[in-house]
Amino acid sequence: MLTAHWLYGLSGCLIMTFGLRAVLLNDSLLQRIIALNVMGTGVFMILITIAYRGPDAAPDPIPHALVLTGIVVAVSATALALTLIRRLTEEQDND
Amino acid sequence: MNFDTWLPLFVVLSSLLPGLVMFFLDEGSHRLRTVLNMSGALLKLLLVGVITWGVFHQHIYETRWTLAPGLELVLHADTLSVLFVILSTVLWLVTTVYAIGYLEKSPHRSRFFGFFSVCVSATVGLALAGNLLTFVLFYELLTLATYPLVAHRGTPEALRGARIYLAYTLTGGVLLFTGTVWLHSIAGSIAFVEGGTLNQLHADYHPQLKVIFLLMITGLGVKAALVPLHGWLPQAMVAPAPVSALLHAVAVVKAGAFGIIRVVYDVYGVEFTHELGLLTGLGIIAAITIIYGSVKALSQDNLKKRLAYSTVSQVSYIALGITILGPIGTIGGIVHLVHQGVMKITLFFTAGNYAETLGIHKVSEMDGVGQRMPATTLAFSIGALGMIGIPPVAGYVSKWYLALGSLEAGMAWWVMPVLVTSSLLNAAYFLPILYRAWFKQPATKWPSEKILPARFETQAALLWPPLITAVLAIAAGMFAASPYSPLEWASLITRREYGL
Amino acid sequence: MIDTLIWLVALPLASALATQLLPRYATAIVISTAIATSINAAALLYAVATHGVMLYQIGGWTAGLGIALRADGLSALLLMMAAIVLLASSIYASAYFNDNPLRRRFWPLWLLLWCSLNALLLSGDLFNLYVTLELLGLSAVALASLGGKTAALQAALRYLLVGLLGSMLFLAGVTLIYAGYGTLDLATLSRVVAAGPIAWSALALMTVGLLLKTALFPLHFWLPPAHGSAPAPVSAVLSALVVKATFYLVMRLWLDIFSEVVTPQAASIPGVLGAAAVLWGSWQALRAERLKLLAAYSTVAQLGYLFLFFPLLQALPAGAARDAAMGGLVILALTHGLAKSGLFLAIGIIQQRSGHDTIRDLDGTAQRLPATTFAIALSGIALIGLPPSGAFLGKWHLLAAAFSAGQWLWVVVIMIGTLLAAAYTFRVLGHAFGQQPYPRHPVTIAAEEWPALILSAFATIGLGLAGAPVWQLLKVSL
Amino acid sequence: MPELLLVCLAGLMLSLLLGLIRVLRGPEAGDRMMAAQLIGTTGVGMLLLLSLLLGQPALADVALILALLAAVAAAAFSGQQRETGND
Amino acid sequence: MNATNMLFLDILLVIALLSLAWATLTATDARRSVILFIAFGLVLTLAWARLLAPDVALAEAAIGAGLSGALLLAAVQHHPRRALSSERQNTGKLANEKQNDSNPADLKSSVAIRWTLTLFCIALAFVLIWALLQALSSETSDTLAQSVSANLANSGVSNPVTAVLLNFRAYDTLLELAVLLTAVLGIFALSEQRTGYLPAGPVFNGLVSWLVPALILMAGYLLWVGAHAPGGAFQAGATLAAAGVILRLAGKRNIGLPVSKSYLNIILVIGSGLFLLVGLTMLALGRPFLDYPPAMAGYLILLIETAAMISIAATLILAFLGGRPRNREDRSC
Amino acid sequence: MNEQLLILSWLLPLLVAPLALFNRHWPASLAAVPALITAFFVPAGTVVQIPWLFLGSHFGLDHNASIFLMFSAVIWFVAGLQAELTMRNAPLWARFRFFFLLAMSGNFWLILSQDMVNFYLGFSLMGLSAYALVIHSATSKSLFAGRVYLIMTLLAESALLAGFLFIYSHTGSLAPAAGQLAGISNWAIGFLILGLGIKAGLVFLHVWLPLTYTAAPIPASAVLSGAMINVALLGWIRYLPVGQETLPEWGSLLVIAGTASIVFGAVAGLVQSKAKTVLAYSSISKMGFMTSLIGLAMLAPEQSEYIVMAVVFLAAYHGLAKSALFLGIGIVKAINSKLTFMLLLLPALVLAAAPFTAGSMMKTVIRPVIDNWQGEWIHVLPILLLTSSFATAMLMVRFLVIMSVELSLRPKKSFSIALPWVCLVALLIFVPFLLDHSFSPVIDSWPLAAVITGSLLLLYIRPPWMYSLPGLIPAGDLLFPMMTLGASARLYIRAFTCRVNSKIKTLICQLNNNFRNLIRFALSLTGGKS
Repeated sequence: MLTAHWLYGLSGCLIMTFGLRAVLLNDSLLQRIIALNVMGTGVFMILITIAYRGPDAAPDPIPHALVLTGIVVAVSATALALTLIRRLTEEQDND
Repeated sequence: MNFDTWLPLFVVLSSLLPGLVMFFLDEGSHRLRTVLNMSGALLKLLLVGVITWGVFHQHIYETRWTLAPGLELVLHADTLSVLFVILSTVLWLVTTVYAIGYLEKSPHRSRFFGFFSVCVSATVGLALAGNLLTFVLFYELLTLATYPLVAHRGTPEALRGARIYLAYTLTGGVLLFTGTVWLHSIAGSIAFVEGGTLNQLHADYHPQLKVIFLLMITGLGVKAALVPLHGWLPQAMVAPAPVSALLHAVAVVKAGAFGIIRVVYDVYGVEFTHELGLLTGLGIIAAITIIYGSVKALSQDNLKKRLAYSTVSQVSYIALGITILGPIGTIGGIVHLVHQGVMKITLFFTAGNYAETLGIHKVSEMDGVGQRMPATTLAFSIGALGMIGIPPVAGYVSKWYLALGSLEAGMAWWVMPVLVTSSLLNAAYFLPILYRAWFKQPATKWPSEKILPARFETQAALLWPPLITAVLAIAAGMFAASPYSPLEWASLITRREYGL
Repeated sequence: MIDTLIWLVALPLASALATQLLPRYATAIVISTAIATSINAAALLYAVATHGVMLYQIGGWTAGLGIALRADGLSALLLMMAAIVLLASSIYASAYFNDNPLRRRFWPLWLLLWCSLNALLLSGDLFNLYVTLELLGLSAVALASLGGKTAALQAALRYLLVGLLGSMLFLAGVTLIYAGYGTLDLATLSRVVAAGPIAWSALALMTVGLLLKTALFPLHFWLPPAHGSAPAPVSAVLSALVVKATFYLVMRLWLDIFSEVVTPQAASIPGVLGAAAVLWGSWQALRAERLKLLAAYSTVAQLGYLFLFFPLLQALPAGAARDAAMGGLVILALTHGLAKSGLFLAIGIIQQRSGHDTIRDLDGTAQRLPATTFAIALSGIALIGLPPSGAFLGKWHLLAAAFSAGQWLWVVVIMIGTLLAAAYTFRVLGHAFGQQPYPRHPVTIAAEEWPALILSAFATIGLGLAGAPVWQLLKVSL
Repeated sequence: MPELLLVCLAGLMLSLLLGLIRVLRGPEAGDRMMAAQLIGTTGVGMLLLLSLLLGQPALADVALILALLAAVAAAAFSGQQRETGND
Repeated sequence: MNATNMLFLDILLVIALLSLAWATLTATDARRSVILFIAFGLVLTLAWARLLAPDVALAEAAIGAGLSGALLLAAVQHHPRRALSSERQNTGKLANEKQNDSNPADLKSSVAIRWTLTLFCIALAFVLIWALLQALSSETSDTLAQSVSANLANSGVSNPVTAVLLNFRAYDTLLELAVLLTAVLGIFALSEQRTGYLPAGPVFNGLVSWLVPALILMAGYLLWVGAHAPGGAFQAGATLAAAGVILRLAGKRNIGLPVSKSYLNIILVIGSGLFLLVGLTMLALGRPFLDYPPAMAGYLILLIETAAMISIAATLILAFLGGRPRNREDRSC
Repeated sequence: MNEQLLILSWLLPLLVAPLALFNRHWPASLAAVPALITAFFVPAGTVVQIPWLFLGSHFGLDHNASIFLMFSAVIWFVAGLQAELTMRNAPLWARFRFFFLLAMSGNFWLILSQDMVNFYLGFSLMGLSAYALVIHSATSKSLFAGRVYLIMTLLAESALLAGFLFIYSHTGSLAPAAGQLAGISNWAIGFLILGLGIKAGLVFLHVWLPLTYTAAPIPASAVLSGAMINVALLGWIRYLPVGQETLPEWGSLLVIAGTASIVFGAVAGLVQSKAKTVLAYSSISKMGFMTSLIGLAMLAPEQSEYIVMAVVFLAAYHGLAKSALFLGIGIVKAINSKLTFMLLLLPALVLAAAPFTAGSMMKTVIRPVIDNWQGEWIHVLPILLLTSSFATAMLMVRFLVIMSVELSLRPKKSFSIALPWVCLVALLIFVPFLLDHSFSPVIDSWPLAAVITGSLLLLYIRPPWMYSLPGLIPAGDLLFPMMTLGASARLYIRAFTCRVNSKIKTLICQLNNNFRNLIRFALSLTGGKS
């Protein structure tokens, strides 16, 4: 087990829980979306950490592929969420 | 796979299918609906005739259908089920005629007759049920199909009545269901077997069996209107008269009573029930119900409510008969299933006639109605006298056997007073009606009299059914000892139950 | 034959693209796709019944490296249910959105939802499941937001956030699994998984994520507004299928893949939550003022029943009793799916005709819309669990399992829940039967009324009387 | 050679740290954005260094993209005035 | 490069990441949050690079740091107040909608619940770390990575990540494209394009004039290079989308996207459509779905990637637009 | 033929009853003709079994039944004819006829039935139909009388049924032979005594009787007092184990109760102001005597044969005489001639067992009993006899006194309506002579003769004190204190239940509130809005 595993794995977990806490507790919709993204990042970090095999070994490509997919999915969701928020505020302005 | 295998199913379907078709009929297609109704009823009668003959000659009619592993839908014709099936089939035929007359020109007839047929199918289904699961299934179906009929008029009272009806019956249904599942998990699949099978279970299960019995009887007691579970019955009287007549006087309450018979005789076995010490409790409740219902009926001015409380009281005779250990009491209970049905349906028909023709809903409005509607009132009188237990109307036979059974079983010290008190109370709430109807001078104007073109006192379709059922009631009493009477059939059932 | 699996995913996807490209022919495309997919699902069901588990390795790569599609009895049944519900809802929607400009937006999303559902039910790969979950979530949110009103948007947004959070937690669990076992393939995983912190925490993460999406009490808060404000066909599918899909995953994980890992204590957690859901959901449904909210809360309650099975299935030893209970669980889920979709479709009709769905003001509905009221009644029967509905059999087995496992508490919960369900169902019907002047010849659109009726009837009569094959099919498992 | 690179890396790390502090402390949004840009620029440098150090030429591409996209973010931040249209 | 030096870098990056994440999530102002998030994304790119995940780093740089940032910034700027307003206020507006359920906003206001959730998160973190460390320290089989490299030759590409994405796990990617499509359809369903920007000033125009071509060029490069080196459709698409964003900011109304609905639809659909078509063609050829013939694999992947890039780019731009582009006639009325 | 006649006897009245509703002209009492024929021409011992009817029916004519049928048929026939003649134009005549025929049918039915179900059936048919006869005039008095009658009749029926059930469960036969009755339970005996005791107007159970007889139209009173009341005796004879075993407790109970009835009937009857009421009390008194005789038969089984014979005879002559008296009231009231009054005197004398009348045959009948008596109760019988005769004589005097008042009041009507009655009186006087050739009127009871003579004197003088007595005891006597008692008890019970009710209601209300608060509290915890 590598130091990098320790460091990044740990921070991945922490970032994820930070994100989770913020998703649960934050009032602002936008910030919750950001928090979700942060949380996702934490998960991705864990994945990338798993893939890491040391400075000289080729990393496992599968988690990388997974993370790539994950990023795209996350950005899609974020885009939809942001549009929803916008539409909602418009509706409320109209009311 | 032959005709015998499917016959019980056909009996159920013969009313179910016309019912389902009727839902989709246009309100105006009166004739087609009538044709469907009548042909269904007659076909059913025919099929039931075949079954009756066969069961008498020890043929086996059984439809099986697997619902899930270990859960089978079984329709099985035995003597007991045939008794109930005949009752509901014959009365359905009569009631259909009555209902056609009663609901003439009223809205939503397609819906009404649709549900009506479904109700009858459910009743027949639970009569033919060959195991507890099937029974529960049709039992609940009956609840459901009755609800729209009670709520039919859509007035706030009707809705309220329907709500109360449901609250009671569904609660009962849930209890019954729970008990059934519990029993199933202990004893496996529970077919109705004459004499019951549970006595073979290990004694460790006996406490559980007691609780299950309690659950099931409570569940069935709701429909059988055992006090204190009877509250729905008077409320459900807001339904149109044919509904009160067939369903509340016969199908629904009988379903409960029939269920109690099944549970006691064919699931637990009456001796085993007695061993568990459960019969006495049931008997006491039945006795309380008999008295309570009669006392309540005394103070009802609303005719249908009075009849409803009378039903509460009368149906418990069946339960009482069950609790009387020994074949004679059993005969009394079982035969009362039929007798009470025929008599009470007569009463409800006539009550409906009064309401429909003259707008009479209250006992206090009935002064002299015998002069205006003699035939109807005659039928009413016959029903009422039968309820009191005066021969030759059928009621006396039941009472006779109940009392006799209690003597045999050594229970006379409390059963007889109950019977006597109840008979007197019956007289006390029926005879004043007869007095009013026959001997008092009519009021100058009826509450809301319909101008009828008919030759008779009311429409023929309303008049004949009660007369027919009244004749049936008398016949059942007069020819009680003849080979095809309900009494003889009840004796046959009892002989088979007790293995005599 | 085996291509059925991929076609179940590919066809809706292809049609989604086609409807986007050719909006003019959208309805025809959707209906034909719906029919074809239903036939597909039926074919799969038949194939599973006759040939056992179906496996399809996409790209020809062995499972693990590639992604495999798998169908066993459970997934085939759920696929079939999805097909039925979606077929009916599609027909319904074609009338519902008759002239509405929204239909152009609706159809592609609708088909994408279908595609994602099928993909999810067939997927044999954990990460692929994550992707399908997201696809499902996003398409569901997009559909739910079509309601357009502030409430719908609000609900959709909440739904989206919850969905995202749920899938993220699921992904975290998947990550742990990959870290611990180096595989994403479900079949491989079920072989190698062992009790320990990795399995526990991965299962916990995935479960919490899925439960969020499944709306198990107390994570149900998002469901009533989302299901209550979406357009009717969408609500139908959301309540009937979308939550079911995630529930299917929970089931897969707990009862199948991680069954060795789960302890009785752990299994009692979903049980307790399920019990709470039953009581709370039913109670809220009883107090709801709008039909749709009622239906939505009823979903919360009904999902609770499904979770009641978990402690029981855990407690029962493998054998006939457990198989029976398992069948009960599935048939309960299937019945609820069909019934609830029927209910929502029916509510949609009422809403369209009368312009509202306030329960208090439903008087005369039975007169005006008899078939619709009948559909509501039928689905109500299934929701209560009265015979002859499939839910009756489900509850039977639930109770039976509770009795055999000696876990009496659930019995009480089930009884109370049933009564509450009856209360809320008949509260609606009571109002519907109320008196009101009514037109003699009510306006009926067959395409709208029939799907609701058929779905409810299927749930109430079809599954109840012809539900035995479910148990047969469930014997075919991974 | 690696030593030189390492020294550079250290410098960039320092820069990153400073940027980090500024980003975290603000006070104005503009300050933060500027600091973020600093991080971005530093990142470009670091990526290039890492590309050499780790023997990963692809990281140069990353650096390029980072540079370009950071500009996009900055552009987005700078906030083009919106049309006052039918909003 | 020795471990100690790396350790310094690692520690710095981890500290930076953690503090940025924390700051992002606890910022009182959404705008600040967004900026911090962008910074977070930038640092994250470094971390990915450090962990030898250049593909991810590319994607992060393009999407995480760039496009997400732009999207969020646009959101903040468009709705400076509302976007920040709490959900509680929003629900408060729904006077006619009686909420039977307990409102989560109410829940959150309770200090006790705040703490409970926080404690829960802390516990979760510990559990996660515990489990993760267990997982990392145990000798897990590396069979999957090995089989990737073993089958790489047959995949048609030499970059293992691309191989995984577009061959071994192509199905995932297909669905992922469907997710993108869903998102953009959802966006369409929600609204038309939002108000545009005023035409840019000369400085900005200058930026546009070199940045856009560079981005387009870069996109093409990434697409091409993806086959054997880090890069690929997503990164390329995102880069292309960035160009669109820039154009958009410069007041270009349609960013070169077709106004015609059907053309736009084709662009949106082409990624997943072509992908699906290729997959189904294999089916028609008697092969399993998406089972490319090894000889053709490279070309097919390139084809798919190209189409995917177009769709991805269009999708991302439309996401930024927040709706379907409107033509001028629309605006005039 | 005999069998058919047997069935027709009770079936014909039943069948023609509905017709009577529609045709008011032909004489309905002709329906009694088959019964008459049966009684006189069908030999005793004829049996008809109808197994399918009811629980298995068994009809037959034994010796006792034959006599009962004989006099009952005559009474019904005559009363019916008189009703036709006097009431034809009265309101509700059709209804009266209808129920008259039903009651007639019931009476014949029960006489002819040999099984308990049919007996019970006839009993209730008769009893319930008679209700309609009682309330015929629809005055408040008759309605009240009707109500009391109905309640008591129903009680009687219930008790009878219960008794029958016990018998059936003991013997296992619906038509038990006399021998089978030995050893039946005390319950059976008790219920039979209770049920039929009501019918027989045994003291304490008699309250309905004076009211009813007073209220009913005259032909109805005639059949009530002449035919219906006697069925009690028939029932006892048939179903009590008379002659099968010694039942000292029950026997003495009946003797005591009978004696009490004799005395009470006399005392209460003497102070009545209405002729019908006096006759009613006379019936009580007379039935008391017969009841005592049955009691004696239970005390001394070996004597039972004679006693039963005596009872049957007494029943017959009492029935005929009493109905003649009742019918006479109507005749006298309608035709106030000396002749009719004199004719009325005849049945009165017969009833009082005056010498030279059929009544004095009683002695002949009782004599063998006294002669053969072995037991300790030997002294009772003559005393009873004397008391009864004395009481009857007094009552007859009282009756005639009241009737004599009527003489001066009424307008004259055609004598033709009196024809059936005259025939009846004639029958009463002469038939015994025809039947029994050995009959010789004896004058061996000088006290009785003295009483009768004195009474006739009294009748002639009419002292004023005789007019101050009436009103001391109202008709229905014991009923009124009992009713007062019952009413106050009901009031008390109602008050009590009201209190309990309101308490329970308050409690439920409280519980309800508590529950509602609990729910509210729970909701506030969960953040929902109530």
